[in-house]
Amino acid sequence: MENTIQILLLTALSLGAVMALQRLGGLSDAPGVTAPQAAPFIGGAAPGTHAWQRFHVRYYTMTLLFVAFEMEMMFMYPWAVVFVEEGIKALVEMGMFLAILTIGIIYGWREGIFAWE
Amino acid sequence: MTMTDVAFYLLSGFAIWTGWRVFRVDSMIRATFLLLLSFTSVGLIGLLLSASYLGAATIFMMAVEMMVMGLFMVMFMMNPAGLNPMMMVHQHRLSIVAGLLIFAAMTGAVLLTPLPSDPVAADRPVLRDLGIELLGDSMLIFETAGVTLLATMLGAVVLSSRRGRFGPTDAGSVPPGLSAGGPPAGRQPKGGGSHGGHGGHGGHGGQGGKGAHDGHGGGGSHGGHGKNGGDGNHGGHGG
Amino acid sequence: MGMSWARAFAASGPPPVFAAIGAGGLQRAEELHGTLRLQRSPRQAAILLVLGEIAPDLLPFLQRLHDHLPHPRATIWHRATPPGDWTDPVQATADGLERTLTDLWRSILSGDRASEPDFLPDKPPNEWRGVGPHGQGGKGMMGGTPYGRPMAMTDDDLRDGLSLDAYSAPFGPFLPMLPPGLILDLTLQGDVIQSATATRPPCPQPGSDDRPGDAIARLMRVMDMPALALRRTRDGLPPAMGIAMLRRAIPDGLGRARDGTDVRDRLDRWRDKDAPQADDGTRLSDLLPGLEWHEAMIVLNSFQPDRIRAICARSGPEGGDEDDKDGNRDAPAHAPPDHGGHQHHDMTGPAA
Amino acid sequence: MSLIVGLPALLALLLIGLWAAAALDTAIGRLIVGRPVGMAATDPLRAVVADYLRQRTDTEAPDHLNWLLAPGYYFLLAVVGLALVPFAPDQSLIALDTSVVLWGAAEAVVVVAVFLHGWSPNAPFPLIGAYRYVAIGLPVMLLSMFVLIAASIPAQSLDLRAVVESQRGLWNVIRQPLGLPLFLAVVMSLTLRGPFDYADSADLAGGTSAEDGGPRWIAWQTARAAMLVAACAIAATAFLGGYLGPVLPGWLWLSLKTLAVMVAVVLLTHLVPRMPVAQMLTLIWIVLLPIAFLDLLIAGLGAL
Repeated sequence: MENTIQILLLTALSLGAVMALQRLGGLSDAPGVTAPQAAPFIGGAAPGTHAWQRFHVRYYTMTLLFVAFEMEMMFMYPWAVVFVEEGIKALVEMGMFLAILTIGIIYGWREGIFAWE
Repeated sequence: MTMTDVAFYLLSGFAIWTGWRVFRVDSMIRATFLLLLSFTSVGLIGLLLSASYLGAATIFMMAVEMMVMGLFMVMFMMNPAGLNPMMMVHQHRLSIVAGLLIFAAMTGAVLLTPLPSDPVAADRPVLRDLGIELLGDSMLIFETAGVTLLATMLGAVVLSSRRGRFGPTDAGSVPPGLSAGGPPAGRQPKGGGSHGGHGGHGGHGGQGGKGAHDGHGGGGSHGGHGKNGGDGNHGGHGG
Repeated sequence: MGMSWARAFAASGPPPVFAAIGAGGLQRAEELHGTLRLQRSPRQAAILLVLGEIAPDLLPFLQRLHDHLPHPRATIWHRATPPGDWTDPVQATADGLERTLTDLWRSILSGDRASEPDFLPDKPPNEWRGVGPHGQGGKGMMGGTPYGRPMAMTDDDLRDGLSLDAYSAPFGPFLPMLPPGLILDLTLQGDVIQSATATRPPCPQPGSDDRPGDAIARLMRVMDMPALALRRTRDGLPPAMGIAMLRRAIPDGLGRARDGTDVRDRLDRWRDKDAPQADDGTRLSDLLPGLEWHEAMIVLNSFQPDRIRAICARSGPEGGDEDDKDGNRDAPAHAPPDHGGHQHHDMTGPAA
Repeated sequence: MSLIVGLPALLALLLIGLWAAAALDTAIGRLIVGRPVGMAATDPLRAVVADYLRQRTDTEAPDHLNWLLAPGYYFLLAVVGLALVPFAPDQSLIALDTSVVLWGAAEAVVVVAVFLHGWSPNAPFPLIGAYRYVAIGLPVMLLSMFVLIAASIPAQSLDLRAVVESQRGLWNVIRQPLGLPLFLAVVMSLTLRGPFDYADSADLAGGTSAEDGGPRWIAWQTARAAMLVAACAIAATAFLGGYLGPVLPGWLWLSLKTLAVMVAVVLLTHLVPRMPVAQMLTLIWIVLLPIAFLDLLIAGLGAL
């Protein structure tokens, strides 16, 4: 309700301010950006191709493990709220849950997924 | 109209507009993060309607998942940045009909179902209720979810990691033939067949030096691209 | 013409400088890190500081670098001779550098001195406007030269076998994290180096070899400890605690040269002020392929200027083929990038 | 808290925080070098004005819109984070009962904003920086989730206001000693600093901001400093008792604690080197994540 409207307002203000900072700044009398100015900086040499490419991500297996793990973390938020009420039962249950998932991490580690493929 | 109504319609409109833009832009990254904007609007609607955990969690999860999806989209799509304009949709007539039908069915279901009216008190601790449920009746479901996620992790590692304790996982593997019993498809492995298991690449043929980048996938089909079967409905239609 | 208060306020601060280092300028650059505001990229600099003699073959690169700077901009030559055709060059003497810099900064901000125009013609690398069905110079999905450049194309990979795009480009000669003057032809897949050749070795830096403190400082700067890199204890080295932290962050066995030393060993020699090591015939192809970018930069900064110069001199495009006889099977037998990569086999390729 | 009072207060706090962040960075850097601190308080301002007066540059065929928006997103996330921080009992600009989760969401979107900032210029160094950052930014988020969930356990709530109130007896930094150190790593990752700066690092000539000049550069650096302020304020709230403290007014306590965390982060930035990314990835999953488990266990046992 009210908090969402506040978030929307903050969004408009922040985005507006930062975009204005970038658009209004700069020399008013500067010449436009020329082709040699726009070439990407790689130390003075000129690249042959565009930098955008089918970028070879070296950690993709890790991201899959991460997504699964993160999904699980979402259960922990409501768990934290009732922890004090439920006491030892909550501790044991979450311990089991984390133990199961730790197996996944250890397995991934043994398979070398945290190294750069 | 109250402020809440205004915010609701604004966010809904934005969610629909960004969702539509996903299919109109050329860049995979733009498409990915437009989808994230759409989900974020939905998450904010959740916050607006007092589903504060669900709303925040939606934004949280979707940001992470769209990020990961973007990595894979760029990895496996031709022309990932959309430097050359392209159509992101295929089979227009079929998809228009299918889309309209699904829209009608879902709208009908929403409008015609007698939805229960069971308002929850504003100060009801829903998050606590959820926690009690997870530790009570649904405990088995919760732990099963843990095992399922473990299976997901193991499956993801097995399927995508090349390096393993026992050497490269694709050692000696041969891609299947294009016809039954035919020769293996795709690029031939060089140097002892240590990497063979990536198929297709049919859509863009040879790469003959820097000047000769023409003739790649000009037509509608880029059937190959064996690594990303699931994404096959994007791309194509260059000219 | 007076300046507006904003310009005057800006001019009272230190000018943002990008240093293009030539022959014999490295040691001076190390001193200047403490006093000037040296930027990492020319996009954030207003003044291009040419430090050391620029060989004629590097001049086109210097001009391209110069054109990257946003306006208003200016160039200062320090311990360097500007070429004859450079219009109105500003030269700074050994002890007058800071003074010249502040004066120049003030005058380009106030407009008393006009911003330097581009050297290179305002022409895209390939003509693209109005070319092709969409007018952006491209053809089909991947073809043509959209917005002036072709797209990168797929190639085999030496780590996980996914044949994604290979990005080939010459890096250098004025990159702050590379030895000055080195032009490194790299083929990257993602951030992993597939092949490396030095099309031009680094500039000679006489007198830099017996300064282990500077060498450690350069390594620290690459690993983002710029403040500690500037601090020197009485023995002329950065603080021992900082060196110990640095050593711990470097993986064991990284960048093993042919004489068996890795980056840590070389760091230890600097710390203990041992004599510089003799050259052992190492090539870039022994060191770089298979490394991720950050590791590669650590390795390149773990050699003394003379030694990395020797390594690069024998890693040129011609002499790169003979490593295979050393049983170095992991080194890729990649063609250099100018050959356009290897030949793809498409679906009609040979069956066996 | 109503927006009319809260927004100017937030803005004032943010501006002072931005200035403090820039001055601290300069001053601590100079102290470590062993030079006089000099005009550390105004030098960053001079640099900002100078950059503001310079030409806006572009690259060939960049993603203009996303390049313009990325610093905006980053700044917005910092502002939202700061708006979730309670200034006084029950007083935060955004009153939300799941503010811990929303902050987590903001952390997730930071990865997106940094990635977009590196992707958009269509240049090699920003691109490599962007991809490398995602590798570290994602798993670091798990650490943040664990330590913040641990901090929520004694509060029995995901509301930062309740988290502060639960520390009336004892601050979380003592009750859960592993939380704050781990969160400092998160702060450094969120603000692209020192050992966790895989996006804007020196080995990539500035990484995602290598192509930023003039106003773009200021926008990105401002957003980065704002994120430092916000993340440190969250750290002060979750682990150092936020506004709690004797004699002085609550908002002053909060500011002082935020400043203390900022000093710690800036010191770490300057003193700790950055290890290669694969080593860091292993370190996070194999060493830091189990420590986060342990933190949760300590928090749980303490709350029983």
